[in-house]
Amino acid sequence: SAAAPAKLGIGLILATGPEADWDATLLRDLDTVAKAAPHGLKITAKHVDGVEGEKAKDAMELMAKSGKYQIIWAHSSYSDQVKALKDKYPEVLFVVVGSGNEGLGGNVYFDYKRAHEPSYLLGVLAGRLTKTDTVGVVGQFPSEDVNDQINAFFEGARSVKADVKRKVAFIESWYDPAKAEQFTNAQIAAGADLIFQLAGSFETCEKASIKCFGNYVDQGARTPASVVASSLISWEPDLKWIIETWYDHAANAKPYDGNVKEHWFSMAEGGSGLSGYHAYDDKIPAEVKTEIKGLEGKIDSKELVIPVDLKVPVSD
Amino acid sequence: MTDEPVLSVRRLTKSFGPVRANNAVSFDVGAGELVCLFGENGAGKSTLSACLAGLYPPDGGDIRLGGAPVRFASAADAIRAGVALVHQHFVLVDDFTVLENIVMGHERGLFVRYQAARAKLEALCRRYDIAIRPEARVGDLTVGERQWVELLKALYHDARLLILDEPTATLDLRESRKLFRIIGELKAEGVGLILISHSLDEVMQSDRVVVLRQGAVVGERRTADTTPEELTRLMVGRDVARAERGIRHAGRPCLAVERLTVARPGAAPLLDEVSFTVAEGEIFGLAGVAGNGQKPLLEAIAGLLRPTSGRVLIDGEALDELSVHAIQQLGVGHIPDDRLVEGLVGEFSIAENIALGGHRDAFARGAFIDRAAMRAAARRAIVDYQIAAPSAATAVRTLSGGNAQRVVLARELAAARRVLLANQPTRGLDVGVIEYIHAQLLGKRAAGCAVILASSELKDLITLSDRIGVMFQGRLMGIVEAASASLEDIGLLMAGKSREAA
Amino acid sequence: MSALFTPEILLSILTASVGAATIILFAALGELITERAGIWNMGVEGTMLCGCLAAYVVMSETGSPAAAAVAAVAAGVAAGLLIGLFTVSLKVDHFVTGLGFNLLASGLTLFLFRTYTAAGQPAPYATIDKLAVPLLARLPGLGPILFDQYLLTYVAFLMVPVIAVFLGRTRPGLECRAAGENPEFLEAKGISVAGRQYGALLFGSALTGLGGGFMMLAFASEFRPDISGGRGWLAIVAVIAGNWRPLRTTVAVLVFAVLDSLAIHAQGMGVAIPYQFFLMLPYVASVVVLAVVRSRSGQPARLGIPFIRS
Amino acid sequence: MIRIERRAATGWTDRLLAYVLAIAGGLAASALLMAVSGADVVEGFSALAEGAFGDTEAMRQSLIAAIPLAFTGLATVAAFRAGIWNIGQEGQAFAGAMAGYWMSLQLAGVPGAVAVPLVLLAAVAGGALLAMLAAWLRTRCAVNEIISTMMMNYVVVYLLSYLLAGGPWTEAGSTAYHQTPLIADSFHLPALGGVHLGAVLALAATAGLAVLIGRTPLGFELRGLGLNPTALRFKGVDVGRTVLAVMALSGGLAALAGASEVFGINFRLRAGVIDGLGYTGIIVGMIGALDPWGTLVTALLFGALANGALYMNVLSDIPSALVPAMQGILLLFVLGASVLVRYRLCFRPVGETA
Ligand SMILES: Nc1ncnc2c1ncn2[C@@H]1O[C@H](COP(=O)(O)OP(=O)(O)OP(=O)(O)O)[C@@H](O)[C@H]1O
Ligand SMILES: Nc1ncnc2c1ncn2[C@@H]1O[C@H](COP(=O)(O)OP(=O)(O)OP(=O)(O)O)[C@@H](O)[C@H]1O
Ligand SMILES: [Mg+2]
Ligand SMILES: [Mg+2]
Repeated sequence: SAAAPAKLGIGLILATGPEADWDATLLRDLDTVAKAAPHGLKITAKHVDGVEGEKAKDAMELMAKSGKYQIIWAHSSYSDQVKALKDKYPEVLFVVVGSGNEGLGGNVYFDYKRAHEPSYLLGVLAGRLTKTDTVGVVGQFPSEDVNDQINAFFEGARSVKADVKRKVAFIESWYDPAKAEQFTNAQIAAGADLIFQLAGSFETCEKASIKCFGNYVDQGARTPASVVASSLISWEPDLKWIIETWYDHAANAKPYDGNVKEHWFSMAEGGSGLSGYHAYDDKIPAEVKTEIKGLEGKIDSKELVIPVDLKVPVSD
Repeated sequence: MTDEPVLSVRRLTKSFGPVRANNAVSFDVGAGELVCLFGENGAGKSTLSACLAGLYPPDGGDIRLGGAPVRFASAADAIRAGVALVHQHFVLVDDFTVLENIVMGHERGLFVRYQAARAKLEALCRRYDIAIRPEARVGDLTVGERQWVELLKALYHDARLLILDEPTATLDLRESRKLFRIIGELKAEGVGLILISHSLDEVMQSDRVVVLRQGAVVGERRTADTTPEELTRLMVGRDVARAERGIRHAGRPCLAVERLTVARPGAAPLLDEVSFTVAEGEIFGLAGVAGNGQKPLLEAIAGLLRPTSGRVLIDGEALDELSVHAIQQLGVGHIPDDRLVEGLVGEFSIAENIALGGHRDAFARGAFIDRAAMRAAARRAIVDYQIAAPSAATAVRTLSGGNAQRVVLARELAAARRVLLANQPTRGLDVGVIEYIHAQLLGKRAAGCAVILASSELKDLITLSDRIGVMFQGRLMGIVEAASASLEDIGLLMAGKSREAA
Repeated sequence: MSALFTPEILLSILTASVGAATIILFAALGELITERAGIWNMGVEGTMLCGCLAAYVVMSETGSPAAAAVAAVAAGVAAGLLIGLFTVSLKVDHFVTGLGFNLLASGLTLFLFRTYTAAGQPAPYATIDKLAVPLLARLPGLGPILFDQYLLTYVAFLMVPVIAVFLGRTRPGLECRAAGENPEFLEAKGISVAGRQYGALLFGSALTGLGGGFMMLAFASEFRPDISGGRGWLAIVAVIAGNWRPLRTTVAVLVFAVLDSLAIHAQGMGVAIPYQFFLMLPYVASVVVLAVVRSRSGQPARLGIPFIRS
Repeated sequence: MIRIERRAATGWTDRLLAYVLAIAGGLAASALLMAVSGADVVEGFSALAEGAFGDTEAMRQSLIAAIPLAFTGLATVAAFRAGIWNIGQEGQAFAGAMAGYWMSLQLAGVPGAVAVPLVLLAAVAGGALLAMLAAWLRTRCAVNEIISTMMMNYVVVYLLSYLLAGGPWTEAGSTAYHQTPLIADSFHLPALGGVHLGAVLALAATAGLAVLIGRTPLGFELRGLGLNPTALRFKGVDVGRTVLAVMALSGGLAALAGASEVFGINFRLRAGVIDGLGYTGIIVGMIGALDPWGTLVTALLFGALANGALYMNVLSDIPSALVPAMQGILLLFVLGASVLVRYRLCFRPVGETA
């Protein structure tokens, strides 16, 4: 077998940039993984952000050609571009992430992130806490890895209060705080007293004295006044999986065998999770906290399976 | 009054690239003296006045005011030194009121003292008998009224030297007389005046005439010691023959206008039941104080204004639904009165302006523009109309006012095979070429064209026309035979008094 | 749809529109003055973005909204200076200068933001609170809409008559307008065209920067790339739609904001229309409104034409 | 005192020199920024140069990046020369891509030789129709075209969003992300030497537009319209119809930008595919002095700059955010150079008359 490699270069292709939680969490977890140095590897990473389509392809090809990057992690829908490169650079391990991709097999791995399980738990929390029996979601764009979270959230809410009214709005922008505030206020005016806030307008909830939930990162740690809890994502299992796969290939000559159907790590596997309650810890009734804890256990033990529902959600 | 002249110019020179617009020009203007600058189109008169008013820095030479040498860095310097210029092409803000146009630059503090300014302006208007509302928006005024605003602007700050660049080109006879009354008063006050005019009648009312040719002074005469003929000879370097009307060839009716009306919502109609016919080989003069419907009449015939009722026929055929282009195809030429806005595309070359309108017909070959034909036509026009321009590719924007007008004339006279609509065709032209244009108009007449000629020059109308229609407030007050018409008759009709009443 | 017209929702629609309109109103008034002086400034979006970043950094550092607002104004002025250098002094085409400036501002603010946050992003600051006018705010109906708003909202709306009076009644206002209508005229009066145009541009850009700063202070507790989100363009549209007049421009801004707010609220109503059509509504409606309402164009005659002394 | 005077004419060597100086100046300013941010300037610039014209592959990429800019640039030339401020190139490009995609759905199974021209035709028609709507609003309802074209940009983008996320073009049962399924091979623009047909079309469009503006009656009217529409009306030109024709031309050209992106390189329609091409196209057309050939050259330069910037981003340690800032700086320097080309700066003490 080949000599054990000592170095690993990872090239990241980001559609947005470190300001977006989707990308920021990846950079954060990559840092953690690199520090842990699996197999004693010295892991270096470089990211290129704000590239799409042909530009993304050119960037990936430059990375592949330079020989500095053994893994190219395309953190958005880039499978068209990867398809054009995968056979030209058979030693490079490509990863495509999230919705809009297709599994290509071979040296291309198809990673996915599902946060629907913690979103379901947030929904249950919402169902228990709502007084108006109306809960809302303010999202950015409807894509399938967002829809699954929203649908699971409502599913959770209805599991404890069957007649909860749902309000959904998409602001059609990745970040527009003024718009997000308007959409949030619109839902508040329509009666929502709990909002799953994917567009980041937590302060609006605070000013209106209503509660909200965050996603991807622990928003309650940054804006404790309004955020009850957040659904979290972690890329550590994903990164470890890919790095292990690459290492097996590089050190033990195990052929690449990329997955064709998307692969995601469940809450039990550490791919996602529920944050703590921060300031709300002592404001949430104990029995509700216990209920959530129990449900979390049931999901982890597969006793409770949260369905993945990709439909574009709509308001009641 | 001192012996020192108000203005004394020595060897003033100004060039635009290769064009030497002023070449070592020297002359004086005394206090209370009216000096006329007389010269062909493009002789450099406007350039000279612009240099005197601080708008252009001269390339060389001296300017003295009251004996003291001056050097203006800007027009403001000139204004402060007491030099006021009434521009040939108005420099006014259309979107401002008359008052705003006038006070601009005279105010200091944060708020404009409109009360005081209005009082001063109204006093000026009363004193010189000028009827302009201070609150009127300049863009809504007629060309003639704007001329008065320009003059008021100059009068507003008690100038000691007043330069008038072709002020009468846009005024009618009555208003011109008023202007000369005002000039008389200013002279009495000791103001030095420079007047630029192409009208010999006006030139002859001055004290002294300075004749310019190709940028240089070719002669200076005391008006009392000279004759119009001598001045003309000095200016063009030859004698000018007056065009003869010749015998009238009475032809078939060619152009008929029937009860033509153009109404406006909420205002008096632009045209009110106008009817007349013009025969082949006839020149139909159109007289009237500016703004009484002459322009809309010509535009309605040309298809630019849609009549509310009534119709126009050419050779018996109604123009009702025809487009402007289709009407031009019938052989209608139209010389609009605002050459720069309506007649020409300033950035286009002479050749392109000559082709304008014919670019899909005479100057097209297949799917393309026939550039050779366009250039050839332009070169012909330059020769025939003596257009002072380096080449057919010269942008019309750089031509002097009169030369630009010649481009329009060349194009429209060629286009007019059946009907020629001419609004102030000789405005701003020098005597030399006016006679040429008159000959051309008579030539069109001889060739069987129906010509409508609107002009503020009543004398020209009487000499050129066969019949003269007089307009007042959109109505045709009456038609007189030119041969037997008197200035007085026409004047009465122009004032809105019908012949029966007169 | 009838659910839209409950009192609570109507109130929410109108209150939200006044707040959101403030951002655009600042920029629109700034652009109005600039355009009346003849500068067709297409760099509103970039200028606003500069104001956003400046306000964000200063707010994060000092926590003082006043200092942040001043910083936003200063950033706007700096942007105006650069745009003026090109349009007024160098006579570069106004359109391309503005568009080029937008590209620069988008890149530069991102670069500066990342440089600033390289060592970790500061915690989000608290956005400013509304300031109810005593008594008036309690008027039924209009009170909360008009008198329970941000301090800067009152400032923006007070700027409307101030600018109308400035343009219509004062000497510098008259001179600015002359610069936009007929700069030769101004020049002939010995008044510096460049001086008036710089003045208008700097003042206008300061307002635009303040609009960006207001957005950061009132709505966003963190900066993001291109956070201005196209509002600069809407400001330009509002000036044209307002026929270059202060009051009408304000009306245009408000009409757009109300339509936008209406569409936003309608999305939560569970109407069976895809939400994208609601998002389109304000854009379609404003064109339809303009097609119906007509008046003589108040466009400054020499807008966008670099003035070159002959 | 500095005075600016219009130059009578400039030779192409002067022009070239001015632009070379400007780019040098822009690079120097960028270098300063790089040095301040602690990056390796030499490394950065060599990556930039490599990406702009390092090898044939880089040049191919630059060329591909230039194609859509050439189209939106030409669209700008057509409209702006006529004094019509069409700033809806982006929406028109999207409309073109959408119309082309719609046509491709109708033509399933039709061989490429027939399908590709029809798709392109549909795209041009789509962009032209959208632009003509703005022209119609301008001539009939006096709606300023800046407003209508800008508003239509938003409307088109939302419409596409609907079609892709929930509407009929949403890819069923897949993990769609605001995109259509892949477009069948028969609709792909054929590639010639590694570059898709769009390059040839752009060249043809440039030549065609140059001839149209300079040599044909419509071009004559187009130029006249931009200079003095009143004089045109007096000479019998139907101004409304000319505006309609010009906008159709402009919209059709912009549409080709969208079509060539979708059918030449991306092979599916997605929401972000044309972002920013519109405004950049306006800049390209303006720096190209609203001249078709000048615009083509500018588009090529912009393509090279974009590709060089990408190389710089990937191959050097320059902070990625610095790259767009640097592009902005270069742009402003080039704009400054265009002044030197058109005007002469005269340094002269106040009041002195030479
Ligand atoms: N800005 C300019 N650029 C280039 N040439 C010019 C410019 N202004 C005037 N000229 C040229 O200078 C010469 C003198 O022009 P000017 O306008 O002074 O003539 P003018 O005597 O006033 O003629 P007119 O009687 O027709 O008004 C003309 O040949 C004209 O073409
Ligand atoms: N018709 C006009 N033409 C030119 N300038 C004008 C006109 N109307 C107003 N202005 C200038 O613009 C300034 C603002 O005017 P005004 O206060 O009337 O604006 P507004 O109230 O927004 O307009 P409106 O009431 O017509 O909607 C004025 O003070 C004025 O001098
Ligand atoms: Mg003259
Ligand atoms: Mg008003």
